[in-house]
Amino acid sequence: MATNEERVNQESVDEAALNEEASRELAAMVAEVEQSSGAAEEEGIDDMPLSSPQSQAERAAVIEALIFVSDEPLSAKTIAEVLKEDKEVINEAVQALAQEFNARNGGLQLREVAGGWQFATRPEYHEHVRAFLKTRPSAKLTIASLETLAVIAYRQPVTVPEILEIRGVQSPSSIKTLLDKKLIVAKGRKETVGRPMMYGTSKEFLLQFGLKDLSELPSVEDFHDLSGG
Amino acid sequence: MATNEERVNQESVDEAALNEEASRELAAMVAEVEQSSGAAEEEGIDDMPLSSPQSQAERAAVIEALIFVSDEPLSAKTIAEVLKEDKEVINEAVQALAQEFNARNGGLQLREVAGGWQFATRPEYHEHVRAFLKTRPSAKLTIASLETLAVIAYRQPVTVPEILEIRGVQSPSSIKTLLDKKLIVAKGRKETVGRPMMYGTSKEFLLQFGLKDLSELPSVEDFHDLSGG
Amino acid sequence: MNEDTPETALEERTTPLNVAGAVPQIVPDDNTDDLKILLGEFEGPLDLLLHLIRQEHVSIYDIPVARITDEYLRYLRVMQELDIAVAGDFLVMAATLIELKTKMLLPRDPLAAEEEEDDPRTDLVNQLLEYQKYKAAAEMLWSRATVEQAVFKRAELETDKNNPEVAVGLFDLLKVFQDILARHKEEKLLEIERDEISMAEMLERLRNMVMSAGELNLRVFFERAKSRRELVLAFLSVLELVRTTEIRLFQRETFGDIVARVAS
Repeated sequence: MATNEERVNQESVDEAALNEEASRELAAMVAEVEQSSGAAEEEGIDDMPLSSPQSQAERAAVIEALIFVSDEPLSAKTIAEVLKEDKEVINEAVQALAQEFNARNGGLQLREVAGGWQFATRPEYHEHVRAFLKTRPSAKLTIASLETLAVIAYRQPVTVPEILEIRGVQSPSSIKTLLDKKLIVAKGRKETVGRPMMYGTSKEFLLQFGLKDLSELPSVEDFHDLSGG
Repeated sequence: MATNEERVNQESVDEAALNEEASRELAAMVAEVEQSSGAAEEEGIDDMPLSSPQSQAERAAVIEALIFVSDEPLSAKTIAEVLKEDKEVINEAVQALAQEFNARNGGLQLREVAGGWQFATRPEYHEHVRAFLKTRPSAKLTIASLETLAVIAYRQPVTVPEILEIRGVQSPSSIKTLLDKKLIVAKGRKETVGRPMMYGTSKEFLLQFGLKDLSELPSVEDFHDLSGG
Repeated sequence: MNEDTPETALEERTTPLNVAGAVPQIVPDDNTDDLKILLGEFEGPLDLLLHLIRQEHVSIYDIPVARITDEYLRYLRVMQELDIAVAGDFLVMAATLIELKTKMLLPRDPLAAEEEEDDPRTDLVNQLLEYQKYKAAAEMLWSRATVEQAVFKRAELETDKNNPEVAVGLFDLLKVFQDILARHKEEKLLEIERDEISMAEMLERLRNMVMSAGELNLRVFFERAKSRRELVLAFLSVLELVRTTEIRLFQRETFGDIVARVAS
């Protein structure tokens, strides 16, 4: 490279040293990952030759990863086929892995069920797991609730019969959910037959969607601007 | 935005009463609908009294189980809430658990990503995992999209004209791609001519790029002239 | 560094032309079905300028404007000879460069203090320096994504299936609302028409299609509809089965295909 450019770059070398170190580390990982996936992209996975694990430790690690990503209990036979190894070798390796893993006495166990191996939580902790699962669905909405919220956001203030009219489906439980989550608020009654309650979005709604006020809701035009380009 | 604030506060006074009324009304409607259709969108949260874990080992095990069953990275804060324990205690416990788990050097790792903890396979074993799952690496973003994403990540919240100024090219289709992939989200409007929409990165961005949080991004000022060499 | 970017993985055409060290390419656009011209490896005028500066071995802080402008224009001319529509942003930069070149040729104002005089190149240099940072940041992101793609999460658990949930952003809200309005319009039409398949039959069809494969791309299901009315029924039947939790919906991208699965 030209000398004058080097001179210019000199000042920034120190500042960038740390960054460069991190870059090198990342580059090494990328190289490792790319080596194989690059080939996969071009040749297709099926005819890609796959090496068997080198050491016993590597074999155990690969087995652990496979059982983890499998959506059903994984048999030693299947693992042996994937790794192109002898079934007996794999069988012993899984047994050893299970023994090691379970000796940790952690919250997870590696167990044999329905002819295969899977990771599962230990029953001792199921009380906590159940409690956790119950508290969980907070930030997320069902499709029904989302639709109802969309109608309320863009048509507020709006009554339950009006939402029914637009969505074509009953929404009381969705509205209750949205009220519970404080995403919408009651806005008084509409002076019409039956004086139905009107709903609108709340301050919490603005907060959760990062809006200063309702005028910041994206409009159809915003959407078209992007699609157009 | 004083007037806005006022309006919001004003609302909250009557809100409580109105909301309560609305809730009662809806509960009746929900009951009615459920009775007739037999199906319910069950979204209620039952608060069950639950004992905190007794020992340190038990605490670690419960944490391990919770992280495993969670379908997204689980924050120390959420764990602390579920176990009704001090956040700092839980934080230390998770760190210790991760250290212990990762020292095994197995096929799995316990790692921090997108503000939470998650079990995942180690990248070294991706070849075998991919062969087993019969998946290919998903399509990569184009350079244009990556550049746009980089500008958004470091300059958020940022508008389309501001991105144009830095990149020197129009990026509407890149922005649409990034929105489609949920890597960025709209962050409200900028109070300037035309009130353009502002964009920022999403939780999905942290997930897909394996970042704990935005502070883990190397400083953009360190990227001096890297392309010079 | 350009040579290491992912775009080079794209199939290369052997065009005899080689301008500014880069071969122009024609590639399919990811977002549309159109072909787009990849100006060599350049993502925009700043990218091209950076390349020229590097190629000419000159300092970014002391750009020989005349030389670089000539190279830049030569590049655009080749594009035009190839009958390629050069993006507007490239032309804007060309105008800027020519203006800059002219300013550099003008004699200095003898009345202005020598050190105080503004270098007309300052704005461009700052723009290039700024862009360069984000270009490097984009490469860093690319590396991170590559590593992250090699990390796998656990398979789905029974407990993940509690609710057909969707994570929501602002634009989802808009999209959902537009969909509902479109649906609403269809329903109005529906009241006039009669005959054809009934809702019960449509529900049965959907059940069968999902059950037989365990999973069904909804686009496939919708495409079977022979009329707009059938399409509406198809859509409603999906909503119904989601409501009764017989099926669950997945969507990997915001506006991507939706897949229905049997909820066990």
